[in-house]
Amino acid sequence: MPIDLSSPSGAVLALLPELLLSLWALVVLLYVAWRHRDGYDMRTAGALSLLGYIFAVAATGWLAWRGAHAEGLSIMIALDGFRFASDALLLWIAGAVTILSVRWLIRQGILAPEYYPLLMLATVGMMLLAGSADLITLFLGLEVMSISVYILAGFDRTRRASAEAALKYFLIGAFASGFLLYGIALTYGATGQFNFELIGAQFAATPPTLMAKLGMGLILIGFAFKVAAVPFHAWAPDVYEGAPTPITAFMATGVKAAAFFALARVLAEVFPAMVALWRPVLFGLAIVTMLVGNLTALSQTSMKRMLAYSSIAHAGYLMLALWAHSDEGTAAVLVYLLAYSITTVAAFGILASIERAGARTVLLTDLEGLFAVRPFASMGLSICMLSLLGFPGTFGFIGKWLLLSAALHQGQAVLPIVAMVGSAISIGYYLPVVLAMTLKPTRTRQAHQTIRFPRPARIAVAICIFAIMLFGVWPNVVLNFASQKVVQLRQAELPTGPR
Amino acid sequence: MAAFLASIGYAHWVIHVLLALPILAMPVILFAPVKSARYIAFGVALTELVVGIGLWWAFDPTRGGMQFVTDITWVEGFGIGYRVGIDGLSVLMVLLSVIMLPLVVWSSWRGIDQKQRGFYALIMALNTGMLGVFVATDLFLFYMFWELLLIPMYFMIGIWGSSNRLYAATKFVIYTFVGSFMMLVAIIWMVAVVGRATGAYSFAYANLLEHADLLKPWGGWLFTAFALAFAVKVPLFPFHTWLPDAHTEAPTAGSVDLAVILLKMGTYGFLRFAIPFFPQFALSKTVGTVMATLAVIGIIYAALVAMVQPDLKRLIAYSSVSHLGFVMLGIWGSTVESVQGAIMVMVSHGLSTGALFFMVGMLYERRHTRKISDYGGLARVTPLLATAFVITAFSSIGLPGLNGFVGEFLVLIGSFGRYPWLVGIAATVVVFSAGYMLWSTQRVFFNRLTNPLNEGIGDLNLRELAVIVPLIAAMIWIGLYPGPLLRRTAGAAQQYVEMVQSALPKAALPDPGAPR
Amino acid sequence: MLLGPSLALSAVLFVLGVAGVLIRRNAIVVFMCVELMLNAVNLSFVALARLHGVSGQIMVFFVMTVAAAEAAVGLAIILAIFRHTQSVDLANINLLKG
Amino acid sequence: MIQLVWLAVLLPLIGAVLNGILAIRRPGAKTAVSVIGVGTLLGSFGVAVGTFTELLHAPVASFRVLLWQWLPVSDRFSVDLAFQVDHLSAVMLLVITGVGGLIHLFSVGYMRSDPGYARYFAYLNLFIVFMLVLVLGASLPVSYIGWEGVGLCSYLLIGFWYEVDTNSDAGKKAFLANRIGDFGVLIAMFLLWWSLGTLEYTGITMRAGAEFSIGSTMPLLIALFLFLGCTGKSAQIPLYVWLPDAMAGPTPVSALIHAATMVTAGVFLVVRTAAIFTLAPVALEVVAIVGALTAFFAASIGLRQYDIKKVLAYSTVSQLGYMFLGVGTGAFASGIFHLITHAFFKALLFLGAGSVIHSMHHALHHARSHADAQDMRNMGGLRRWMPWTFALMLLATLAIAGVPPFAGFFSKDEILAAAFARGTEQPIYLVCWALGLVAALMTAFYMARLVAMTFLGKYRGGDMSAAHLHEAPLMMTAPLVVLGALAVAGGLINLPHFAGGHAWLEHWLEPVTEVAAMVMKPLPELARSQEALLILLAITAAVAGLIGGYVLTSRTVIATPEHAAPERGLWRVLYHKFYVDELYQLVFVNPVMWVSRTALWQTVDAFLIDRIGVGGTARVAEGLGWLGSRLQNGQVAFYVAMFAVGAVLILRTLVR
Repeated sequence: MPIDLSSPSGAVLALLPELLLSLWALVVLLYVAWRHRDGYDMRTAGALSLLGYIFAVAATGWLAWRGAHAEGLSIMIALDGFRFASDALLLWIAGAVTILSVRWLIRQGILAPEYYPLLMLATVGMMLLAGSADLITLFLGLEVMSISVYILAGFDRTRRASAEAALKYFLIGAFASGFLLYGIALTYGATGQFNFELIGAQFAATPPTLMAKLGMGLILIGFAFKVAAVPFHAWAPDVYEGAPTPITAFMATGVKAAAFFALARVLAEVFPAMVALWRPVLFGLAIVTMLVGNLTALSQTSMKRMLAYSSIAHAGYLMLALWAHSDEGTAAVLVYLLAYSITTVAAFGILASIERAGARTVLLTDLEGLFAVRPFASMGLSICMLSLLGFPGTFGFIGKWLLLSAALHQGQAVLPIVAMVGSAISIGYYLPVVLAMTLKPTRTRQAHQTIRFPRPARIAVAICIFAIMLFGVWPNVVLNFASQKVVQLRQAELPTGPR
Repeated sequence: MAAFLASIGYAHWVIHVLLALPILAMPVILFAPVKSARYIAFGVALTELVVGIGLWWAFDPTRGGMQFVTDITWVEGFGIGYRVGIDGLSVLMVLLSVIMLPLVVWSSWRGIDQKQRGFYALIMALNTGMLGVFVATDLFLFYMFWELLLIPMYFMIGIWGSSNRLYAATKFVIYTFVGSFMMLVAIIWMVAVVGRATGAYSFAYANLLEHADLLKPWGGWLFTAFALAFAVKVPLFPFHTWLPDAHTEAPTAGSVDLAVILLKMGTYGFLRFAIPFFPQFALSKTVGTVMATLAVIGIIYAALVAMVQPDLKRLIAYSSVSHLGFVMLGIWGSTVESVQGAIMVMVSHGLSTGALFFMVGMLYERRHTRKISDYGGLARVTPLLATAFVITAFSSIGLPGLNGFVGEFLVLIGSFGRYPWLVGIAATVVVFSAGYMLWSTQRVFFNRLTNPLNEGIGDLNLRELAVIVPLIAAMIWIGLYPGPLLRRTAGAAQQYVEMVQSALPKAALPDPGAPR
Repeated sequence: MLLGPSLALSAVLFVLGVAGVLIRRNAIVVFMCVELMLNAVNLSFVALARLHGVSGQIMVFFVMTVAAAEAAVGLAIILAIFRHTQSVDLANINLLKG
Repeated sequence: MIQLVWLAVLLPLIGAVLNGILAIRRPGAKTAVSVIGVGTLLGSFGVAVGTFTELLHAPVASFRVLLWQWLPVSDRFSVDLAFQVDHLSAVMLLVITGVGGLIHLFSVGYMRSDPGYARYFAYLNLFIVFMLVLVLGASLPVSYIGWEGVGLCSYLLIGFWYEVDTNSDAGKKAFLANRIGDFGVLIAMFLLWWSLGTLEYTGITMRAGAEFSIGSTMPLLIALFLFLGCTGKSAQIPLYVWLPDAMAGPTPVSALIHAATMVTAGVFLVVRTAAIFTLAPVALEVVAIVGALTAFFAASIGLRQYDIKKVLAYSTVSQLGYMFLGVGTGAFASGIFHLITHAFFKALLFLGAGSVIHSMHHALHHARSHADAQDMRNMGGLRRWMPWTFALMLLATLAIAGVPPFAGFFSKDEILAAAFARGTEQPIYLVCWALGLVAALMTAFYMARLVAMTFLGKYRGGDMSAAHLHEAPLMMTAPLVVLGALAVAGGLINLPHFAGGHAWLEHWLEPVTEVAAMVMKPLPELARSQEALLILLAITAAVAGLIGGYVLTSRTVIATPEHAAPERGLWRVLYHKFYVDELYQLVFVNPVMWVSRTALWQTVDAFLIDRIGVGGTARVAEGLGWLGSRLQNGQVAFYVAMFAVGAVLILRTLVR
């Protein structure tokens, strides 16, 4: 179904999922403005917002099913398989986080149903970011997402940690936005265009000027902040620890995924001609990120903080796929982010169930002996850890394998080796979690008696765990989907690697 | 027998049944009543044995290459397949695994008194993993089995192990995982290189082997990656320090499986993958000498260290390191004799060390100590156990007429042509091995019975005899009449040596088979 | 055409903003510096729009809107933290670390 | 019968298995055990006799009896489990089953009251099995089964009374010393296969001459490594130390294994591989020198031992030295001849000593004395109570001392004569001859001392026990009588020409040694007068030794161990066996243990690899992680600074 994006109706069609979700967010907002008193209202708002995600998924599915594509130039928003795939991924993350949040918020005494519209708006921002075909959309999407997440990070405002997390995230995030914006300005200055395709064509035609290089560099810095690449990562552990746990999950998966999708698109469509310039940057970032993330995670005692560092390391792994700059790389980004998001959501879901109201963050030692009391939860968390580790038989392994393949097929061996060194280090902090839960005895009689694992969350987590194992040994569906031509980004034909 | 097996289509389903049965039994065991767990496990183990033992007849040693081959596409487009097969290099390992399974289950009958369901379920998972490693002919599949094995072993050591179990379990997993992480990069790299050149991306072993020439430019790196994984598993000096801890802390079944099967996966990996893929590098003069030297250092070093161990299980663990050094030496000896010998050492080390661990386990069940100094003079109260232990000890130190000798002798004589000095040094281990084995035997079973706690312990019961006697019978049988085993591996060994022949530098001594 | 000087001024303002963020410890001042960065970029956009056409100016409006939204959210967050610490000194806001 | 020779092996094997089962199930069924133990051996002896008689009339001198393929590895390497029946193995077969049978019989009486009776016979039968495999094996690997197997049985039997720590220690020591030798045999096998492509004795004998030139390195290496094996098994310098300790086993075991059969395996092996040794004259010289030195050295230690079995043990070491001196001179038949005669008289001596110990033990036990039943200082005057034993021991003493016409005289004289003859061309052999002669003198001396201290003079064990002394039962004396007859008449099998014989054994063994003889320079003929002089010298030495030993012993007052004055001067050195055990402990055992424990285990394994290597890596990773988390100090300013540095770095990379 060709869509003319220059006509208003075409634009509405192309933005249908985002529009639906935004409108629904407003509807929910209206509802919560009217009723925001007790747990029942919280639950209703959550359920309502889930409906919004379902609408958006349906719209995305419809567009994908009809084979929507831009007639002529993609103006403002991309219309390709990659956008639909990334939208689907982001929507599922948002939905899952919503499910995890419902009971958790009530239990923590956070009775403010504005949470859900904000989550939806953040999702809209993510979708815009991931689907943008124009630097303006990119910036707007980024800011919509960021501003919503700033609020969400500080949502538990009665806790100082949450407020502090919001402040840190906000200040450094705004600072980073400045860099990104300056990069956009310089890129605009160098080409006179905001549209990805047009800029790409411009760069392909002329050698990069100083302004173009600086512009690209600043945009890369902006993204490096969002994906929490070292040395732009420093906010992540603090914010992850301070933010409400479901929001941590949301940031670790959704925000990161959206940023990666956008970065992949920008590198593939805007800067393909400068591949020789940005590859070394990614190379260095990836190595430092993988090593610092994994090493620092070793010395953590708080689970959330440990997972924060681990997510930094995973950002490093993902850069392998971006470095590859190939269809395999794109497929790897999709698969890896899916695997990573499933695993992380499940892990945070289980952690959220262990947290007690108002208590400090869950420490590694708090998990000791969990298996004896909660065998399934601890088995689930163990499987998550193995999947994050990239252990064969789990979905995480499939993702990691694709990443390594993508890089190796481009003749790059150093990054995969460093990635595996990173994995080897990471066993040093994933394994103790398994060890604490399954092999150590409980500290006290009363341990783990306060765990509340509400049914919706339990089902969501169970589905995630099942998916981790199923796709670990039967990844065909996912792999075939991700390696279809239709979900790939338009890669300019370039002389790359030994291929 | 062969005709009967053919009539039931044995060759078509045997591997699948062997792989699927234990893993399918796992949930059954987990959800069955606690009391019945071990019975189910034993039943499955026996079935596995009955099914697996048919390989002895169904395997045709005269045919080269893989048999019982299955090749089913698994992940299309990525060249991953469920590819399995058995050849002369693996047939004995598969047989050993299925034979050990019922013994392992049976030996845990009384010793495991808590969390039985989990234990037997893990044994089942372990068995599938072990078999999988030996039958996989797809590198992706192989890597999966290779790593998956760590999980059941980890829990087995971690939950049912003795006092220092957490340290040992962690060390085991981290050591092995860190060792093998580079292998994944190497495998993908190989597939990428071969795929780029031939246009077909495939993880099939045969495909990669056929185009091994294409890998030559990166042979050194790739071999190193593989070698690291396998060397840790073997374990080759100096990567061995996980083994004493893991062996010592694991429950009997774990120790036995570790010794009998898991260690062999390393040497099997060298024989199957690391060397055939990169013979020019692996067997070059420098690398060959380094590896053979490490093997010999391992042989002597471990024997010496074993001598002074105060802990019986630790002692046997170090003796394993020593024995596996022989396998490595034989592999790098690269003659038909030495390779055959290496395979024989793999089998006989499995039997004798397995039996030793079983017996130490039986002692442990009685006295709850592994310290040698806590024993002494047991021969008077447990004559059967003492007899079995002495026979096994002598089998372990390579007394001719028992199984240990066959392999060691073949390894040494086969490797002598290439590494006369190293073999000469390695052969001195006959003294040291006798030293640690006899000394420990003496301190446990002979001398005066001084500790009154040892007075009351009972001799082997029928169940324990049923575990030990088949092993001892096998030791004597292999020691005196190893022909059937040797013939089953002869073809594969011959083929292997021919395959790597071109890469071999000239031996130090001329071929004794040359016509004169 | 004052393109060169305008861009240079914009760069100087941007760097000043960055320096302010680096040096100042008061959360509100830091936030003002971030606003300064954004506005520096706006200056670039406006200048470049003279060269490339109207799209740059459109961008400036978007940026201003976003900056306004950020200001609203940001000040609220600073207020929230002030309730906890009775201070907006960033040096005191280090509960989360390690 | 030749093709059925495996029966001779199978029968004792069955016996061993049956007795083994009885040992665990019904240790009390002593009659059944005796019948099985002795009966199977009798059967074996029958097979041996049958084989021998058939071989006497057989058209060819060597038969190969194939049992099954043992190690069918490849086209070029395949070892059969096959026996080689020829003139050498047939003789050995007879000696082993014959003497073995007698000793089994003796054991029935000697071990009667031991609770481990069945186990004992199981081991003893198993020993015969392995010993027969050793001598019958058609190839080195097959012989090696027996070679190590006898070591195993020796280990088990020395440590038979395992509840005494020193017995177990002695067994372990024996096995370890043997294993050092076995290492040599292994290397020799490797060298042989890689240079000749075969490990069969016939193949080695055939090909060696064609492949090697005389005096080249390869045969020298092979021969020396083989001889290392022999020094282990046959207790020669430097590995002889285990044999005296091996006396911890039951006395019949000492007779069978540590005197008559196992320890002579080294001599047998040299004769078997004579083709290699003759190609390496230097190796032969080494054999002769080591043999002569051992003969001398061990005999000198024997002069000052008090334990009756220790004296005999050193005597055995010394006599084995003679055998090696014999084969080292190239007089292979003489070596075998001495082997056979020595088997007779030394078995007799040990069994006699066994009777004495048996009696003494009994008597001391009844007197509730804790005195050592084996210490000769507690004996004396036993002639009164044990006349038979005394008479037979006396015969054996004369035989070993080399008094004509007893068996030892002929065999020993032949060796000395051969050494002297060889010495006329290679002076080094003259030294060997001289050492041998002095050793003969000392042999006579310590044997006379033994007899005098044990049987003559006054009984020193106290009156309480004297009442319980008695002659051994018939079951024990009967074998002694048979052995006595053999010790007297054994010389007949190789009666030299000057004594009117035809040197039967030498001719009989010719098919075995002919290849070697072709390579070897024949022994120079000695003049009649020289020969006579040598004989005279030998007899003089023997007689002088005997008289000297008797006179010196009977003149001194012998104190019981508890009242004995400390030894002085040279005696002390001899009494402490030249401190060789202490030396070995200091030079070999302690360093090895130190290296194993301190250097390898604690330093390399636990510290370097585990602590520094593995733990260090982990610690470094943790340290870096700690550093990383220090960077995470919670200060926004610092985070922004990191951000800025990163930004500058990236921009620097791009704009260069």
